[in-house]
Amino acid sequence: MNGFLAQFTFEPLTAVLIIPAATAGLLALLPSYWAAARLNVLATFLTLIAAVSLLFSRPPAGGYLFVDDLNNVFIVLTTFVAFTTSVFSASYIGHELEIGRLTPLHLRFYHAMYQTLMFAMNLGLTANNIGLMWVAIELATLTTVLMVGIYRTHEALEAAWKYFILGSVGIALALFGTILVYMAARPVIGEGADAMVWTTLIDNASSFSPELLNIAFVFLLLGYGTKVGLAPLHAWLPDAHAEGPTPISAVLSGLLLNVALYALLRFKMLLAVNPGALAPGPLMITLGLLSLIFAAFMLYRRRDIKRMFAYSSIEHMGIIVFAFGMGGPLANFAGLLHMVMHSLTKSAIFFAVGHIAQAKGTQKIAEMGGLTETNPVLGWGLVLGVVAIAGLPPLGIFMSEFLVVTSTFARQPALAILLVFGLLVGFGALFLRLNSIAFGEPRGASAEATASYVPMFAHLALVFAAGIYLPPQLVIWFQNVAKLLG
Amino acid sequence: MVLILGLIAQGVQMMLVLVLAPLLLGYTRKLRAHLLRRRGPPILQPYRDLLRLIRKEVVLAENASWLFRSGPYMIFAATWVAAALIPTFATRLQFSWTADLIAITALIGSSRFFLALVGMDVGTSFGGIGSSREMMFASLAEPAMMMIVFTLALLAGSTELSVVAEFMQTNASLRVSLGLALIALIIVALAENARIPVDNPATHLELTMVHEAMMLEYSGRHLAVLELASALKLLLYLSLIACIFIPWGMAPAGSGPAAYGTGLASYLAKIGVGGFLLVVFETSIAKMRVFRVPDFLGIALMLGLLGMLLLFVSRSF
Amino acid sequence: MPLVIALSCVAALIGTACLGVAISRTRGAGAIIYGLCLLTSLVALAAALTQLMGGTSVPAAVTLPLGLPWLGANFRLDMLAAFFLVVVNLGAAAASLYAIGYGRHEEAPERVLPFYPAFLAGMNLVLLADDAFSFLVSWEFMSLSSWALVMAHHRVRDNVHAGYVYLVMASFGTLALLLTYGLLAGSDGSYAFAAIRADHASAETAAVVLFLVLIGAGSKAGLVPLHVWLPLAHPAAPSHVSALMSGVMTKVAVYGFIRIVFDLSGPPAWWWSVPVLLLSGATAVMGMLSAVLQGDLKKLLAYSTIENVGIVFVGLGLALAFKANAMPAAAAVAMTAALFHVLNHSIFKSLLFFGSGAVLTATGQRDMEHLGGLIHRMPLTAFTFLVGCMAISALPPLNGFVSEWLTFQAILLSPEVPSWGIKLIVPAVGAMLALSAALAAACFVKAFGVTFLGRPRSTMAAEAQEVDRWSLAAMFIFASLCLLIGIIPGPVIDTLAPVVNALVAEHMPVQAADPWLSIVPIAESRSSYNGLLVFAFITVSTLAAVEIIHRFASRAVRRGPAWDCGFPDPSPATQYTAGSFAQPIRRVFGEVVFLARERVDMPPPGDLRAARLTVTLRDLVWDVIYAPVGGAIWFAAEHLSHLQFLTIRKYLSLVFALLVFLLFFLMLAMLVWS
Amino acid sequence: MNGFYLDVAHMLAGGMVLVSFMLLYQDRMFALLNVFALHAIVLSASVAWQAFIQHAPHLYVPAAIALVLKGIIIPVALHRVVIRLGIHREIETVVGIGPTLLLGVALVALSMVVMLKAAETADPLAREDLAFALSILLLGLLMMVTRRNAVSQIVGFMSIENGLILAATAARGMPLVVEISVAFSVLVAFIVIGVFLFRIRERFDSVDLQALDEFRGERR
Repeated sequence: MNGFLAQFTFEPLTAVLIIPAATAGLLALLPSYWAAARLNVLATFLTLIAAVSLLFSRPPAGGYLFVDDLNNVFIVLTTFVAFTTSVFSASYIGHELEIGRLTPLHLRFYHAMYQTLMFAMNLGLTANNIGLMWVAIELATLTTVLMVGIYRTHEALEAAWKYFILGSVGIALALFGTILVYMAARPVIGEGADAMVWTTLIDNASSFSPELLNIAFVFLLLGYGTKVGLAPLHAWLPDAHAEGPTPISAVLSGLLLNVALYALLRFKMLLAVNPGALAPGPLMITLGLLSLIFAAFMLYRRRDIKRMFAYSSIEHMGIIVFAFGMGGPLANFAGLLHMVMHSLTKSAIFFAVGHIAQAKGTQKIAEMGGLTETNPVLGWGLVLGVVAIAGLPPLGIFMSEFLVVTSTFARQPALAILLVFGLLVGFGALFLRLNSIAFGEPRGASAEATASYVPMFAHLALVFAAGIYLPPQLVIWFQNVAKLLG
Repeated sequence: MVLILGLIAQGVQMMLVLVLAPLLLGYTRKLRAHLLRRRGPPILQPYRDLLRLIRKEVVLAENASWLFRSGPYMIFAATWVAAALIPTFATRLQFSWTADLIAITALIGSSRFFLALVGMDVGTSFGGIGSSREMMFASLAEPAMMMIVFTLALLAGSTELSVVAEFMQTNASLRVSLGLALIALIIVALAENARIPVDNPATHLELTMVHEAMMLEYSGRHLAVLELASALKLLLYLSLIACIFIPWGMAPAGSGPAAYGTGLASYLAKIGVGGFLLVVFETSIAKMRVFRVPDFLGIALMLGLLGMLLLFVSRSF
Repeated sequence: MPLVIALSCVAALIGTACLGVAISRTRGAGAIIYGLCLLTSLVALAAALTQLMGGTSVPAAVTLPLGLPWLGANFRLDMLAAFFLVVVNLGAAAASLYAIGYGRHEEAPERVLPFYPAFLAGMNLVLLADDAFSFLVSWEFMSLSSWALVMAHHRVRDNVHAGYVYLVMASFGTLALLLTYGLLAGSDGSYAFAAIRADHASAETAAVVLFLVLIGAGSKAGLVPLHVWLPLAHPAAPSHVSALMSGVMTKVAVYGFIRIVFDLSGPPAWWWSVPVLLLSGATAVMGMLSAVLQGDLKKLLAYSTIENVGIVFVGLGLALAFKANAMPAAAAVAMTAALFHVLNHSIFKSLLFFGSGAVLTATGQRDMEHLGGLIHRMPLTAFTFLVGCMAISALPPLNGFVSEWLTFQAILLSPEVPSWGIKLIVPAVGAMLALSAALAAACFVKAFGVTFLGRPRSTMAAEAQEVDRWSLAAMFIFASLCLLIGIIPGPVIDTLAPVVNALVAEHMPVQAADPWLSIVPIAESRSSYNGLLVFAFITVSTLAAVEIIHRFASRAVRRGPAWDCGFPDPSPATQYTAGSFAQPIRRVFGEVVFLARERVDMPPPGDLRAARLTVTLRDLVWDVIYAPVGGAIWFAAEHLSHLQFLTIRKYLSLVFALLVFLLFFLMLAMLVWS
Repeated sequence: MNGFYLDVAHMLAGGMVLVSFMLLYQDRMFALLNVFALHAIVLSASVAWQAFIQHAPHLYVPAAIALVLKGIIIPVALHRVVIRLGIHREIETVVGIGPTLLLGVALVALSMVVMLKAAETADPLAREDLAFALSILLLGLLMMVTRRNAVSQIVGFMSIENGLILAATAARGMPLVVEISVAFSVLVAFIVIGVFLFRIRERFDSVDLQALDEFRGERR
């Protein structure tokens, strides 16, 4: 316990955790929606600053918390998207209050949960203890369950219920995996907390029992893979995205999936170090490809716009997991880049979709049409977002897909062909729907959207810039991470 | 000096084909009439017709465009140039390298292109029928012609007619490909000149017309120019067959007037025989239905392709 | 230096695109944007020409710190790129000039103005790119911006469909190219072209590369059976964009093919030319047959683009065959023919699309069945369109003939090739080429005849007005280029020499040395052609004929009703229509190729019902390839979609099954290991 | 001495597997809840025994939680819920009980082989406990998969948890066990499920998940 507290003397790292936690408490007490939304933005902004400052002053690894190149990527990304989402949320949730979908009490709950979620995710990312990581991810899951169900409609409750049950089973599996890792580590490191500290684990992983590690990885893959949304463990994901408030969809797709992925990567690194263990690559490749192709096909028959983009998240998680499964400096770099780009793009898309759904008063694709005509800014924003998510240049995702496909084709042509097949099928579906949403004769209600476009275009601008130019510092950083990942 | 002589020889050839063309027409008509046991018009009748047409006033349709009025001259010019570029009495005339066999084919194509266009200009149904069918025939006849060109070019190693003729003069031997090419060329020539069995040059029955239908709206000098162009085209094809398949007697490059004289005599003889054979063929066969023509031309295309394939393959032995 | 200028032009175009976003809704924005594009294209054209004419053999290269970080964005201007830059910027300049006038009629300028400069920039960048990443980014950027232009008139249902098919096919092609570069670059990811050039791919790799390039570049160029998007997308865009897409963008695809196959993937194997030749022959014939049967003017032009791409690829295929068999002189002829045709087609196809755009502006119609008689109302447009029709039908003395003639000459050189396969294929390809050339003439007689000649078939056509001066200027410039290049092709061939030399290590004899400006591919005894003299002869004999006949002939001209065998019908509906014009050809070819069926519904005597003739055509490529693929995807999507509706228990079962499977797998693995 | 400790631990853990089978065997709701209470009690005993032999007094906390919460409170609460909501007293199965049991035996065999083989280096007690825990986990999952009623699925899920806590306590010296067991069992199993059951009750007449599944977001 002392060690745990001792961590909090390190400044930025502490701030990243303390600010959301404290704000969560504050928000739970704050009755005014207006003030709460602004406080929310402020808190996420401060967290972002703290996260960025982690880049410059990095504390040494402690028993419970630590920061290295790998999780720093995730932390900065998380806090950034959390910040922009809170800006988006301020304008979005206000509208929900106006039309009476949510009450002020709900909103208080919502804001508090938002910060709790941020805290949980940051804790999961900075945890140096695999048990703590598990607890944090579990907490993040529970908060999102509550937020998904916040509308209390049949569909929302059903989605939350489904998410909850499947998530809990995932959590259970992950815990068993964590215990097994501890069991594997104990004979080498000795009893006690040290055997769960990741930095110690990775140093000694080469002498762990490979068989135990293998079994542990199977459980962790299934457990955290459920959170990542890998097919066939994905079932909660589309409904949770579709039925929850849109900011939560953005956070789920943009962040929570990443956090689970991060956990998976940490354990993958353990296995990679151990010579006797099963190579985790093929397993991840298989699940990645399966998710990609499955989600690509699922995109075709979607009638709900948010559910469609949720499937697109599954697709991209598939690509990312595939890339990390392939391994090697190029593929790892590509996977990391893809993850960042996907987070930015997908949350931007959800921002657009949220406003579109508010303007049209529905989430049904059939009742939208000709958006570039009726709401040009939103329409073109969506077009740009879909163009980006479909992997077209000059936006960032193209770069990562380029690297994944080319590096794979040189090594495993058959896999690359499957990958390309999945990409193409998904591409076809996305544009089929985009055509009917953004173009053609206008359909459905055409209310003016009162929206803040800044977060959406900020994300898209970043994605665009990344597609053309990556700063060398960032590249070196990512390359280090890619090396870390092996 | 050499240049001037060359230019003169070339000029003579140009004029020769122009003068000879109506004569050939008159000759074939006369022959045909004889074979049909009629007396027939005098041999020089085509010249008279042309003169008479030229003197007549032009009746233009109200909505005829500038293309309609200038078309006949372009058709005539393209045909004339093509005809003048085919060696008749001598090979390697001054400008014989201007256009090879492919270009000559394309020149004929140009005149056909314009003919089909002017057929559509006034906007009558007969004009359209003629153009449409003419282009359909051409779409088969032209590839067939190209196949023939290819066959000859592969054999002689050149698409220059003079070179081909010289090659045939010296290296003549019976070859299957050549036979196939000859038959194909005859078929193409019949189709291109709107002769029986593809078309009937003498018909004025509306629904069977192809060539005539396109010229239906023409009168006066325009018609005269078009008629002359048709006559030139007939001569062109006969000259072509003569030049390629019976090249003997043609004067070689740079030879004196005597050689040119024998060349001319042999040329006239060849055209005479060719015209005779044409008439005999025409009188012994009936005209086909329009949609039998593609099969007929298809045979030419197949023969041409076969001839070319045989050559391609035999080259390696 | 030219490279820097070209890159600055690209930057300027991108800037113009941004400007387009900003000002597109203001008045006069079109003139500003298109004017800027025109200027930029002219500068780029000049730069490319200096490189091509007087450039050094060592190409300039520049690396910018963009794109893939460890690679940078590499750009290089060699002779091949310079030639294609000329083609692109020539077309772009003319299209911009045309659009200054044409663009005024645009209903939704905000959907055109921002994307037009971006499209130009994309095409230029593809040509300059010197690494796989920059190439693909530019390539797909080009597709994307042109997609946006295709979607400009998105309220038309067909356009949305066209845009969809286009983008999916473009993406398919790009992914194929992505795989190509993946193979060429190897697992260490050496994406720079210099590195790819340096290590030659193995034979198997090269074979796959060829296959993938045929898909990647071929789908963009419109090779059958990857052409389906082209006749949908090209006509859907505004006409100046159609001109660019058909005339220029397909050429960029050709560039991609040449770059990869002739430059990057090492020495060709003997059989490489076989698939290329087969596909190109099929493309030429299929494209033209479809074009003949079209009633939509712009669709007809788009199909004819497919044919011309086929002709270009015949040249490229022959060049491959010759190159593989160490016949550089012959390869030079074939390559020159292909590149020459690239240039020619970009000119006359743009010209024709300009003309169709003029017709569209004047009448609001693309359907030829509603046009007719425009030669009276729009004489200048009609004239330039006629020149374009003649050029594309390969009639001497215009430019189209020269390149087809060269292609035929290349075909005639092929018996020297030792390989049997090629020996058998080339004659067939020659026949297909000849067939398509003949059909092209029929097609453009129809296009011109039905659109411009005859009597107007609708009031819009009857009241058409000649288009503005900018458009006319663009059309006249291209029409004169058609003639100019047609009568003096020698300098063009000489200009192409360094390009060809770089690709097949040999070039055609220097044409400037030939007397009378004639062109001689190999030797004068083999073949020669003199466009200038043909032109002179035709002109002289036309003038002579006119002069002589007018001297002797009666000058009397009387206007009267059309004769029409004595049965003139006042209704313009009795004219031959586009459909009826194509009927004989449809009956000859269509029954096989398109399974064309005619059904006549003739009422019995006494019945006053109108008789009906219905014709059904089937697009076999679509029916046999695309429809089943689409159906399969839809089927799979439909059936997988049930997975969205399972109960939680069933989802859990999936998790459970996966867990048990993996554990079982582990158990097996452990038992086997121990 | 050691042998005796081990035997008892072994017996208790094995007992849990046995009780898991009993859970699978039940076809009446109340019986199921009773057996689940037994499951929790055996877990509690097992954890307490571990606390004793590992000299780890903090492990008595999870033991107590298991006993009080899962052995008494939750079964009673569920019992009342079933009565109050008028839930069917019979358990609907997907696969018959016999085949389920057979499947369960196969799963236990699988987990034994996998675990015993894998954890050769671990001490025998932990090894066997891990194997039993895995068996319990798989059996719990099997129960969730083969039972249609929400209550039995919840019970299945809680038996998975029990297995996990068994594994966690068997892993000698594992930190955070108490926290995990507290967080997991209390928070997850009861409160949230309770909240949801309540809400579902509010909206629907049944917690039967199939009825809930009728309301699909996207069914045509």
